Amino acid sequence: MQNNTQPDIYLRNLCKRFGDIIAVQNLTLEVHKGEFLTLLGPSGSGKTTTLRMIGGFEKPTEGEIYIQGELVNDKPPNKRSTRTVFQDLSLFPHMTVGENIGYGLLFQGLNKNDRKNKALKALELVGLEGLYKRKVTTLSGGQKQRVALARALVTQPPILLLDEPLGALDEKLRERMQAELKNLHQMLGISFIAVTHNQEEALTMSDRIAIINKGRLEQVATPREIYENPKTEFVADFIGLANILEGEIIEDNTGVEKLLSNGLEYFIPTKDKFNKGDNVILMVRPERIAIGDKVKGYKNSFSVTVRNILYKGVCSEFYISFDNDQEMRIRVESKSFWQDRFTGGKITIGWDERDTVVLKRESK
Amino acid sequence: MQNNTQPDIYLRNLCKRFGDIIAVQNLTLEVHKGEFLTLLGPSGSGKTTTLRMIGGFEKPTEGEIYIQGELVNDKPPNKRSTRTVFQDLSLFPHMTVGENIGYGLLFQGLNKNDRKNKALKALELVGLEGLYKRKVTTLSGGQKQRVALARALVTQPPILLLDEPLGALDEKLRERMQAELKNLHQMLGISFIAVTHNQEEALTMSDRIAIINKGRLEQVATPREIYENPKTEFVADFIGLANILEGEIIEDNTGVEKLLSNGLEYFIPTKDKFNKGDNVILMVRPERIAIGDKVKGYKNSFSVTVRNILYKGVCSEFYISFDNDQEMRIRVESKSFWQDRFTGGKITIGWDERDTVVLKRESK
Amino acid sequence: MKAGTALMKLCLWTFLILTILFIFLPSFYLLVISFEPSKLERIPRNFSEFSIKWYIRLFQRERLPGAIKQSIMVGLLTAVITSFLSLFSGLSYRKLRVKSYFLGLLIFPMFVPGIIAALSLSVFFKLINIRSSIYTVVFGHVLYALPYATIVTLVSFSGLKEGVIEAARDLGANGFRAFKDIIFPLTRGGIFGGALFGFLLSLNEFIRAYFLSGWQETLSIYMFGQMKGGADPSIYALAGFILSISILLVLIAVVYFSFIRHSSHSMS
Amino acid sequence: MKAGTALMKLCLWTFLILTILFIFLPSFYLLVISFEPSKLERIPRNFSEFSIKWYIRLFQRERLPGAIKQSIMVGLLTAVITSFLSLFSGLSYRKLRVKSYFLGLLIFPMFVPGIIAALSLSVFFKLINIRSSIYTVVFGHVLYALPYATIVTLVSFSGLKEGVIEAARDLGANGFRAFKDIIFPLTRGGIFGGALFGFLLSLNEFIRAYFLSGWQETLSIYMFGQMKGGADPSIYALAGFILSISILLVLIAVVYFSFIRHSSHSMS
Repeated sequence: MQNNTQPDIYLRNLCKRFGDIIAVQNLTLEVHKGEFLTLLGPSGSGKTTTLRMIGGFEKPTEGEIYIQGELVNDKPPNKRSTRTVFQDLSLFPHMTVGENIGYGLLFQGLNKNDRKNKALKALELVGLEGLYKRKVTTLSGGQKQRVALARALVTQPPILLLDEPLGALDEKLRERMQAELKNLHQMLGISFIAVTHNQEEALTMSDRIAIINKGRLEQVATPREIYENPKTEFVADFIGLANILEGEIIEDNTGVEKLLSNGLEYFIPTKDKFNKGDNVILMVRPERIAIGDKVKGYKNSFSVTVRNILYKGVCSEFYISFDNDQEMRIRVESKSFWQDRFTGGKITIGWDERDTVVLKRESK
Repeated sequence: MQNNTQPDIYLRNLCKRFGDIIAVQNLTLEVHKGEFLTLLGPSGSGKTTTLRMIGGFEKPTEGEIYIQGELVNDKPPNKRSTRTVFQDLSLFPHMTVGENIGYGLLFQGLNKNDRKNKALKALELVGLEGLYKRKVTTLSGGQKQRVALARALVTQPPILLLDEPLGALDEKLRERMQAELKNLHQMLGISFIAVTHNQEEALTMSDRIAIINKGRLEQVATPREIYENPKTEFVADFIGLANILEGEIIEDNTGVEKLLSNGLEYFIPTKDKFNKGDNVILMVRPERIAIGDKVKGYKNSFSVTVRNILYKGVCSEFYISFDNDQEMRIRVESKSFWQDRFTGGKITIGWDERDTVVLKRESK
Repeated sequence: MKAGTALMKLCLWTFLILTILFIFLPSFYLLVISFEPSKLERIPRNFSEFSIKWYIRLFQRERLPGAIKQSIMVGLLTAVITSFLSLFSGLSYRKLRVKSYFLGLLIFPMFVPGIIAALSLSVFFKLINIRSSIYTVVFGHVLYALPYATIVTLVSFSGLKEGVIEAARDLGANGFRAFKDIIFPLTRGGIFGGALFGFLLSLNEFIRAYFLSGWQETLSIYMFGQMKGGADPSIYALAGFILSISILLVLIAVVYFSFIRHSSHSMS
Repeated sequence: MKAGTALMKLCLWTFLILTILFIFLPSFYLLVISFEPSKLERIPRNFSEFSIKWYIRLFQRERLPGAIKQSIMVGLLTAVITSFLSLFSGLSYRKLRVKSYFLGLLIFPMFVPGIIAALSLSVFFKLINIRSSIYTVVFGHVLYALPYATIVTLVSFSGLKEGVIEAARDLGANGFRAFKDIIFPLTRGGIFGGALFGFLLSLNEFIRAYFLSGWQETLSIYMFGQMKGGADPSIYALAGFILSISILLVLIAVVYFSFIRHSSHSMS
């Protein structure tokens, strides 16, 4: 059965219920060999439960889990070829750094010397040379993070599971660790499956992202695809900032396509096949909306009122309203605009209709 | 003594030591009437200790705290005209929403009816109509947050202290609450002093930001000033992403100014007065660096190698290296560039010398 | 491996059930026997052999009601004093830096044998010229129950977050109001739990009561006297009676604490 | 307002100091008196009146060494059995859903008066034809100490995070190895604490030993006999001796637990 196209992990119709609560619902997902896949969703969406089922810490209520082609539903964690980096790290507080890292090697039939050498190499890998004999309780947050990584990686697992691996770190450190994790993944060539609620982390690190909402898989795709072509309203709204309009298709796909929302007409990309009268939503990202002179040439062009401007450093955020009181947010370079010059005034905004996503309205 | 220019809060040479640990060092700061001032710093920088001293929960070791002109060093919290929204909210778990909000009114000599009416109005203010009789323990995170706000605001304090007010909320909710807090502040016209470790939050909400590092005040200024004209190396590096080069001034301020760093020459703005031979750092923001055709006309223009490109949705981040191995990060619109087209190749980058900040090197 | 885990589970559960049997079997046997002590040598075969005559005889005794009254008096006084003292200990503990030494001082009486405690108190009372009475017994019992009550109280105080007290102060409450409105309502469970411990420990205590009570007889002393004499089988009825009350109290306590636990759970 | 807070602080400290005096004064007076019991009626005035003759006489007694040996035997057996049982209770408790009911079952013996427990056990032993011996005393003492030891053990288990056990399993440890390498080292303090409780409670217990020991005399029974007789003042010396040991043990326990607390603090 071993062949190159076989996925490292294959979840089939996975369900998990805790009493009355449905945590995971009918989830089917493949993780390719060597891939960095992130499970992303709001808190309580079932992403951690899914990871814990893969690791062997929860038993699926229904469905199957295959790891490298083998059904593992009934196997305990110590019989699975996955290793986990836990959200709270779960380092052994009564052991030194070296003992923590060497613990998993105890079960691989290595002698003491080999264990120590491997542990030292793993320490080097995560950039903690010289801390072998330190108590783990004396380490900083970032160092603990690295020890947890080394402890999981030293046993050379084919699959690494990461549960909110950077959740406990502060902004600056988290960003550095994101880059390090990604490098480590490329270097080792093994599968990483991470859980996070932080979209930026998911976009930055992953080869593919699986968006989970209320225990269901909404979309699984590359970060670019997820961000630029969300397939459901939830994904569009959850990832990044999104301006969402609800409306109705008023020209069918024979000619130019248009959408009518609350009295205003918007052009939409013709690649989307909708019929006249369809109820749809239109999504456009704040950073894809141009203002002032740059609007020239865009079919979608409107005169709007600036309600408020927030300075965000990297950019400024304009809160604007259309003549029909529809509100939108726009991100522009903060360099060229000034709060006092615009607030309360009229400006022209516009966007390329190819920068919009149109989705069928979900019945609620 | 009561006059319009008197600051709401005046901290003079404030120090706080816990045993051997110096939490706050010689901090002098004014908070103007009606201002939204944020104390921003890494964890352990002493920002929360400062806020707690203003609220009356810690006693300063040295220095004075004036609230509306009055020295309050020895006053307990219940004798100060500040109200606090605590980091963990600290709602009273054995009381209803109404009882929580009404608690502070018990000490203002109001009768039961007035108390109830005021509490109901405060609930309306934070958008929680109809929850008066609910147990606080049954509320969601965002609702609890709003109750804590209402409980502090109902007593109409002239100064509101907020300790990481949005720390417990998830991304989407936090962003919404940021806007709400800012609106509330504009509506009420009272002073808000917030503590946060989240820069984006600070940039978005504040009138002024006080950057604190290791118990010392590094800079206090508007968000734009902090972001665009950091006064110290710490501020430059802590706020936003920063590319920092170390170098030496090679032409003095008689003509054009230049900086030599590791073999490469960079133009710097002539407004900065340095002398030949000064050791300085140069800071340029990743989003102020242009690539390709847009570089035309910039004095600073270099051919560099692209090491890596990270897709971040809103933008893409290029990790590039100069011929002298100096590394930089650049942020560009993700729309127009593709990972596979550039990685490993050469591109031209450049920036306007007026978009850089040059600071004297701090002796370490 | 799976077999190993299953075996371990089996072991755990066997131990658990044996432990619980070990705890309850003697008590329940006594309860059964109390209806027909003459059949002491074997297990009663059917209900017709049961009898409640010993229970009826029990309450016709002369000294028993007095002893019960004394015991309840002593128990209530002990409960009240103990819970007050442990409340103050709890309040002080919050402010203290040398917590473990303070705790060591407070729980010291747990490590003093009952007989020694009784002896030292009776000698001490002689020194300051106080005659034996139920009040000296109460003194002895408070000393005995305080560590237990304090531990229960401290546990409930450990769930009290400093933040809510600060919030109350911030909103204008002075120290007393913060105590009345916030601290007390949130630690009530532990304070009442401490009182319950005080009452029960006092009720069940023999040796201190024996040496400190003078001529006042408590229930324990009465029973000790009865059992030493070995005379009347209605002692089994008395034991069965007290056992039933104990079981009832434990049930109440369990339900009460599971309620507290539940409501404090929904807090976090 | 400031005066109010200061007053409250004063109140708290006064209560605290009074409470601690109340706990220690009688014991220390006994310790003093043990050197010269003939001066019972008043406080010894100077050291010349002190005497250690009663201490010397104490160890010339015939029955005392035997009683001490019995007590220590019973205490050690009780400690070992109790800590094993409470360890298993702790392990089961982790897995259980109905935690508060389980706890209720386990702490039930705390609510059964010593006399009733002694009576029910002696009746029960008669039923299954077991003769009184130090082993029946151990049985009674395990039943008595188990709730206390279990609580101490559960407290230490409550500091054990499920995550570290999962991490060990994840890294390849089976259930037994996870126990040996992770659970035991991290809960050792509580398990040994439980054993210490078992030993001390057994050493200090009188009423169960009295009814369950048959002809074997423990220290408590010996002392009870001596005190009832009221004969020899060397009983004060014995009390002083035991009290000194108790104080020493408390000191050790405090230092030990403050060490545990400290090391578990630096963990988090």
